[in-house]
Amino acid sequence: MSRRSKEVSWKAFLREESLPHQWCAGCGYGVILKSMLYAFEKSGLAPKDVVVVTGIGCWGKADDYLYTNTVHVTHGRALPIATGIKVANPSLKVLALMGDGDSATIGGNHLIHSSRRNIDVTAIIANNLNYGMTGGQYSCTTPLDSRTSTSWYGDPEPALDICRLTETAGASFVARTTVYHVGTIERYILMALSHEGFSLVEVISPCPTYFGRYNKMPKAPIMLNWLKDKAISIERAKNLSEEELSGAIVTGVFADKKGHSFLSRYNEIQARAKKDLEGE
Amino acid sequence: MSRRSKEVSWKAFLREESLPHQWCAGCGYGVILKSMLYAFEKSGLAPKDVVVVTGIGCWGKADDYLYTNTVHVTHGRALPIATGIKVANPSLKVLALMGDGDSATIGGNHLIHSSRRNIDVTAIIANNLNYGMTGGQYSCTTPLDSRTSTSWYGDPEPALDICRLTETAGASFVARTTVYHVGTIERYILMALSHEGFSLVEVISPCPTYFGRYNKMPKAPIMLNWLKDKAISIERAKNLSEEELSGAIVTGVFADKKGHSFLSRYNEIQARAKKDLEGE
Amino acid sequence: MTGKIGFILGNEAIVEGALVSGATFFAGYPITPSSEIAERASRRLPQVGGYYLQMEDEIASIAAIIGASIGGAKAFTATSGPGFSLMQENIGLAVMAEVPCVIINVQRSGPSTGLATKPAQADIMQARWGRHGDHSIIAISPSTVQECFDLIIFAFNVAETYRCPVLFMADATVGHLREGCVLRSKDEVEIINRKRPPEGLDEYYPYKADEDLVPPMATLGGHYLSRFHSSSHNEKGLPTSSPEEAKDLIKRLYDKIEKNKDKIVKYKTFDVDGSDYLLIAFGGAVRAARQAALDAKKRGLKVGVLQLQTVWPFPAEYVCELAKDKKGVVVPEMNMGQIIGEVRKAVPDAIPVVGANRYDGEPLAPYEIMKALDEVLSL
Amino acid sequence: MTGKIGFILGNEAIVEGALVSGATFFAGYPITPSSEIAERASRRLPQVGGYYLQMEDEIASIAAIIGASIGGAKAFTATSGPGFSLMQENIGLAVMAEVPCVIINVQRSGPSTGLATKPAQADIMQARWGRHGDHSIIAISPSTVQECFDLIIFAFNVAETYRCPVLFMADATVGHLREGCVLRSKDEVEIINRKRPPEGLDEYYPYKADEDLVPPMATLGGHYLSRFHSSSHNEKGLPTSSPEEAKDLIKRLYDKIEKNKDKIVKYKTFDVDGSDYLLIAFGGAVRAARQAALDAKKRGLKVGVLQLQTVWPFPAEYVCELAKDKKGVVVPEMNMGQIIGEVRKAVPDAIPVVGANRYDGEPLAPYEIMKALDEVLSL
Amino acid sequence: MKYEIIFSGIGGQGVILAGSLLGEAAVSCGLRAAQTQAYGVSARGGFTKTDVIISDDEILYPYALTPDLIIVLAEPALLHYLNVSNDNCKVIYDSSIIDASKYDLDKRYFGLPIVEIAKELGSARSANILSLGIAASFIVDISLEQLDNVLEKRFRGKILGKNIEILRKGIELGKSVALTR
Amino acid sequence: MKYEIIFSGIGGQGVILAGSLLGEAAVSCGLRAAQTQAYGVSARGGFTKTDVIISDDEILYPYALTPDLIIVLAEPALLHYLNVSNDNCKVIYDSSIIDASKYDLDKRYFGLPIVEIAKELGSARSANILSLGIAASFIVDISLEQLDNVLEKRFRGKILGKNIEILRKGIELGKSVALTR
Amino acid sequence: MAIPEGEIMVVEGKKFRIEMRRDRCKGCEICVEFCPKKVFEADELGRPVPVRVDDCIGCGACELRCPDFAIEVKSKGVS
Amino acid sequence: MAIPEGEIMVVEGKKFRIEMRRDRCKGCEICVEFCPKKVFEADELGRPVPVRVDDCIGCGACELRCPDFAIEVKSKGVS
Ligand SMILES: Cc1ncc(C[n+]2csc(CCOP(=O)(O)OP(=O)(O)O)c2C)c(N)n1
Ligand SMILES: Cc1ncc(C[n+]2csc(CCOP(=O)(O)OP(=O)(O)O)c2C)c(N)n1
Ligand code: SF4
Ligand code: SF4
Ligand code: SF4
Ligand code: SF4
Repeated sequence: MSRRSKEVSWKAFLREESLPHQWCAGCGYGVILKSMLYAFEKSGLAPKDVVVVTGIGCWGKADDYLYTNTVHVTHGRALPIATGIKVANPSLKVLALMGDGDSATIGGNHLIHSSRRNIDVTAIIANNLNYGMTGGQYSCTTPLDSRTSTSWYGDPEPALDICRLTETAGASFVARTTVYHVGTIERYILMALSHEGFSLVEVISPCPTYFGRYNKMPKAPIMLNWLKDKAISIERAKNLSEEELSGAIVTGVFADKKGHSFLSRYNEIQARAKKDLEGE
Repeated sequence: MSRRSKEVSWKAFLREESLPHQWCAGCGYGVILKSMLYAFEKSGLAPKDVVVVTGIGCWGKADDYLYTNTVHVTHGRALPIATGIKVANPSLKVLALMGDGDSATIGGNHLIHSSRRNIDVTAIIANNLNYGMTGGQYSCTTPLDSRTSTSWYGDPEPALDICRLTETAGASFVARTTVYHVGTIERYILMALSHEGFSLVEVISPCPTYFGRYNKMPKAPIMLNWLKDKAISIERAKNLSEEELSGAIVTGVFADKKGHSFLSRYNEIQARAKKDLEGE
Repeated sequence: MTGKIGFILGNEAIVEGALVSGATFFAGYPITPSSEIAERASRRLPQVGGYYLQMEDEIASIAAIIGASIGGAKAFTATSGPGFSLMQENIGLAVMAEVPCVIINVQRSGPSTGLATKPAQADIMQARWGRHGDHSIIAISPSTVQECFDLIIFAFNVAETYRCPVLFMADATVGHLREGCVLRSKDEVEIINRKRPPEGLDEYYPYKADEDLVPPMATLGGHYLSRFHSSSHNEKGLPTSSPEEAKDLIKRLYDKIEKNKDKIVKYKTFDVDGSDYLLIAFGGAVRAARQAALDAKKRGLKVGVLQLQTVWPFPAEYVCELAKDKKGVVVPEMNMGQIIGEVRKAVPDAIPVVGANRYDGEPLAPYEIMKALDEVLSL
Repeated sequence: MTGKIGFILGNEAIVEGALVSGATFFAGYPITPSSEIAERASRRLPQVGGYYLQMEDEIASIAAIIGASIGGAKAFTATSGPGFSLMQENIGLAVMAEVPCVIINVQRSGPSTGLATKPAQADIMQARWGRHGDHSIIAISPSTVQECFDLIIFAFNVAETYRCPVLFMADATVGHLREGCVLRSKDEVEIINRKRPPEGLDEYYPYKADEDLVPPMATLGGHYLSRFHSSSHNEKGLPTSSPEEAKDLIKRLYDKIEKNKDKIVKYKTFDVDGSDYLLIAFGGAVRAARQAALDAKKRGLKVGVLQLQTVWPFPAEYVCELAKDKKGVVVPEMNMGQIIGEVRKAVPDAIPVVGANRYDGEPLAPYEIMKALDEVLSL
Repeated sequence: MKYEIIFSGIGGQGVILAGSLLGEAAVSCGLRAAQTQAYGVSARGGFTKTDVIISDDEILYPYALTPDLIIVLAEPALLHYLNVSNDNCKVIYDSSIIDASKYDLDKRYFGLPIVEIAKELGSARSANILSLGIAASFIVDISLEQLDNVLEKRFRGKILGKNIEILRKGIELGKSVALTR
Repeated sequence: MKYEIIFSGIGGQGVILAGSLLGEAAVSCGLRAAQTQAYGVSARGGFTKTDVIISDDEILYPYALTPDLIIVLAEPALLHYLNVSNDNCKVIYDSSIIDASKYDLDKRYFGLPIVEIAKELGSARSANILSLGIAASFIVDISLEQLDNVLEKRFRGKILGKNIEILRKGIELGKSVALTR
Repeated sequence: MAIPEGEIMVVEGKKFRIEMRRDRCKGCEICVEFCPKKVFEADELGRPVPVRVDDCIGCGACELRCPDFAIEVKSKGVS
Repeated sequence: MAIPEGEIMVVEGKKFRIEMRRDRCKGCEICVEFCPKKVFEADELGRPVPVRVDDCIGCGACELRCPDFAIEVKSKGVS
């Protein structure tokens, strides 16, 4: 269905001339990208109001396909760079697009401290359960015992739950869904975009080329069905034991708290400082 | 009371010739150090079995006062270094001594991933709520709105709860106490030392020189009484609302899970790998 | 604060100078001996509507100032050796993405944790070569509290002019020195702001350079869409793997510094005309050098001093010009001999070049330079 | 795997060589073009009872190998430019605390993210100067797959001998090259293990050096207590702020490399005797250089090649010796000209030194070296 | 004796594997071999190529400067090799997926329906093994036995059998082209 | 005119503050001043010192090479200054907390019960301000007015009043020592 | 055969029109799998063809799920 | 007055002996504050003196809480 365009059409945010994109056949990133564009359309934002900061990774290539302001940075550092942009220019809508490796493995420290600071930035984490860009090595989100190009005998490290971690660290909007549950991606991103404070949407995405191939799911449809099977809504999850939840992908909104973003707090600091200066 | 010495006396772990130590009058670190020595004594460990890795910070100077193997490293990196030591030499008891800045601000990424990995290392975090070594700047654990040498108008960033965060990230033993509750320090450290997997003891400690002075508690006794007043046991905390808990220091054992340490998991990997080699 | 004289620390003068430059954003992580910069910035910036961010580490700090600069602010950070080492990767990002910003390193004694409270000048080669990949870089070094103030303004100006990171290589002898300092006001100094693209372009190419090799930088959120990129990219800011485009980019980034050297290199000379010997120094060592030159004068020697306020790009041609008729050159440094390598490359083989070095955490003393001068005399 | 010939990637040969060296611990974070090292290490190490740790980033990776080495293992990591930049601080720690380990940098085109899949040699000056504080460093560079295997063993040997980090500066042309490689067995190569203190000492001083300037390293958990320290420390491994002790330490750390240069510097020469011209190259560029020398021979020119297998410490004296009677020197590098600076310092002013440089992500070709040679001929 | 051979195509076609198998077989036959590869966004369908140099002497420069044979399995690859300088170079392209009529190709260029033949023999994905056979046929010093050996190391069961068959077909094809040399 | 003055003691005694106040007053009087400080584990009771150079000309080297006056407020500091080379240097130590009898001090060394006097005047913690007064008395070009000014900038209320009084006492004491010059 | 860039394959059904940018399609077969009416079938190269376009109910699942911006489903009422 | 290194001040009470390493004591007054029997009093320089040592019940709080390894409380039965 072509989209109802009340505001700027989603196509205005898309660099169509850069298509076909460089993601593999069946990669979920195209779906996340499109959902984000839909959310942009609905948000009422114009391309010039939007700054997309991307890290390094397959998902980090998303900026190639965008007509917004784009900032393609170093691996793991999208969040502190987005922080600087937002603080210097609070009128902009600043997003940080990161893979799971980018955001939570190498970038884990920025993730927790951005959450704690409750900085007014939206993080969109595409979690393909491994490092796509560098050839399918395991990541901090790779399920325990999975096979990857660096865990031939199974990954000995348990996976990190990005949503629970960032919620604990203080992020005020946190939601997770999967590429299978395509409609919710747009919905959560839209909620994140209108949120004040740190907002994070994690989307579990199929990487048939690596994670899928190494784990007997070489084709995208198989992976999507796997995501469907693994997903449990957060409401349902509440009544399940840790054991029943093991290996599950819990989806839904983990946190949605209002007020006290970093910028609102810093406004107070500036007010106090100005008083201090006058009192000097 | 002089200590009952069944095993190696705690004094055998202490470099008495380095006393008086360099910590300020009333600094809680001497108490934590002594409690750790008591725990060593009770643990039945000998100095040569113990490796203490220290980061940079006031607490990071603890190795100066120890007769164990000591490794004084760079700021924030005690945990991955301890990880390397332990994996290379699993028969050693490896501790990482870190301040709050060292462990959770600059070292936050290693903290969550060490937790997740459940690496067989004991972290002893002395949390003085600010950076002592560099002159009392705020840290990620500084309570919101506190005054420090870099937050003249109040710290605009909420504090991180190290115990909740590491528990969420997967640490299998997590406990918190304060220097006021001196007896529990030894007890928790002893529990941590006998734990398999990643164990962490956080001790909130008075820094009268900086945090205290900037926040109207210039003397150690005042700070200790403040710690006493702020502390709420985890059992009691369960029945309190978030609001009632705001500003409180929740103490007690947050996690104590058995099994599946990194090393035990890696043993399985090696077994599979050897089979693979034979099958080659 | 107009033109008033303060008796302040070099580190404090740096902050005051930055404020006069128009800096409104500082992000940092405390470290001795730079922490007074953070401390003063934390107090002063919110007073003027600016922002002090204390980040989780130095990587986040440099990242945040890069972001803030992209966002439109003049931004700076301050650190010392260990933090400077951690910042290297993202200094490279600022080079590649062409983001103006100022990174202050108040040097202390290394390697590693070293003597954390003691001065050194041993990160000056790191300033040039600390990050991967080919590029040139600008590094400026103050020797007085007044220069902390004046040269940080210059640092912001060149960063803005050339759309690049500028390294401000102070050291603990200057950062922790209190001196009288004229705190000039905005009207008393030249302030340069980044070049903006003209209005009304059909399409703005974020990496299309003008003749000065510097591309105008659009206002984020303004009329044009901006693109910033850490990979090899074309003029549009889109990634490219074309060898030609990659080469053109690297070459331009290099040339925009090297070919504008004239305007970037700032130095001072003292009694060089007609002198027989030359002392070449930068930063804190200049103080000892000038004292030594004075002491030498008392001994009847004619000794000039060249102070490199800009250390990188290194003014090799000028050094050669100045040195070529001298009987000898001494290079005093608070390190094992770093810039002396550049001096050796610049100066004809025939002229003896001797170092006066100290690397035990204590400030270099005039008598040590005198000793080196005696060595040259004996050659 | 005794002496069998494999047709393998340079990156794979590095792992096989490391295993033969006795390495049992790898910690890393994947990055192109080094990832095959991690991948093979992850498969091979647990087969032999060793450990592959994939850390959260490169900082943790270098930290973990430092820890593992302290714990008693031979340990290594592999990365490329961005990761190498992140490792700098803790390479300094390994220098200061004297922890043997091997850091592999499979160089790719920079700066910053650059051309992530394409080769370069532009981190070689960074290898020397990438971290803060005075120190010397060892860097070794392979030009064939066989050298990946042989020289990584040499790298482990010198790391163990001198209790220091060794940088193994490969590049994507070699790391991603497949060639026949003799996979020598342990018995066929010399393997050096770290020096241990004698038994029965009253007290073991962890930083008290022998005459070779290297302190014996006790087995952790063995008879003696060990201390490792990142700050300036005395022989006992206790921190000191005494200028004398600080100076002695820095000087010893420097000298243990520089004064043992003879044993650390490894090079190869091809047709240098009686040649008129000299090509000086390291790593991947050697292949083009040797081809160019051969092509030049066909043109009747006498061109020798010096391959620096050890790049740091730089064998300035030897280069000078070899070059001083030549008519000209060409330095082919896959960068804008880095090692050429050292060559220029080493070679008398009178002898022309010209670079043959490529920095567009493509491998340097013999004809480009020939062009540089022609330039020298025309001088 | 020295051969410079290039296998080219797009990511996923296995051209690099073909190159490495050829090199490995050469080394097994006591020759020297070097194989380089251009990485790009190869896993994602971009242009890929591998240079294989085979010689009985030390191989200095490991990239093909004057290729003797170029095998082209996709159109984007052909674009790279429209202007080969070496007069004696043969360029064999897959005529079943490349419409070469729009290019002005001289007699060094040969079309062979590589994918089609591979498909007929049971596996379109083995076009790279067919190419390996074609290339191997040009190098007299590489024995069929060693080629079989490297295939045996890489593949098992049914696929191995197929590939051994396809390899032979490739050699046959190659010889037919070589005749025109 | 050039003076090199050193204030020394242990962390927490405020010697650095004394130095910076002196420098500031000098600058306010139109002189040049430079003040350096040795950082150590100063906040934790270690040796601290500050060099103050005051001159009517440009100050090149900012460290005291031939000090004119050294004020010593703690024994660890005295140990640093037992062998001062400058013949004209005065070393004034706090005799109320340093037992100097064990050292063989020449006539350049003077004991003054600094802490005791400060205590008598109401604040042992103001020993540094007393020292400031002593030092200031040696430099004719620094006016009392500017010294008061810098104190007023730093302190408020009762403490300010006390310090102004203590400062004067210091100057007085200093003059009495200067007489022996 | 290579598919010319920008060429759009339009397949008209009774109620809906499916427009396919085959130059963008990579043959992941997601549309084949997830179309509730099984409108698509993969051709020999794995590329989907809307063979049962008349069955299309215009749910838009294929458009939404296609990662490659290759499908648009248009109601025949609208242009 | 500087306190000579290593000198131990021993104060004998009825049941307990308090040994103080005054060269280590920094005068934080923790022992003064937290002794349940208020055995200690700070001298003019803020350094604690066990003035009411006879009241000592041997609870060890001061020893445990002293951050500076400066106090040991010994039962007089034991040596
Ligand atoms: C400092 C640094 N380390 C490593 C790399 C190599 N690298 C590039 S992307 C990547 C991980 C990609 O994984 P993820 O972030 O999950 O993104 P994906 O590619 O899976 O979308 C790595 C390790 C790098 N570019 N920089
Ligand atoms: C990379 C790096 N950054 C900064 C510093 C400076 N530094 C030393 S200790 C410290 C923080 C100390 O705080 P914490 O870890 O909480 O320990 P504390 O001193 O409070 O015990 C800092 C920022 C450093 N040494 N290295
Ligand atoms: S490698 Fe995986 S994540 Fe990357 S583009 Fe391919 S399918 Fe997507
Ligand atoms: S500064 Fe604070 S943490 Fe550091 S020693 Fe002093 S009281 Fe303790
Ligand atoms: S979902 Fe899209 S890309 Fe995938 S097969 Fe269908 S039309 Fe092609
Ligand atoms: S607790 Fe210890 S350091 Fe503190 S006053 Fe008592 S004896 Fe002294």
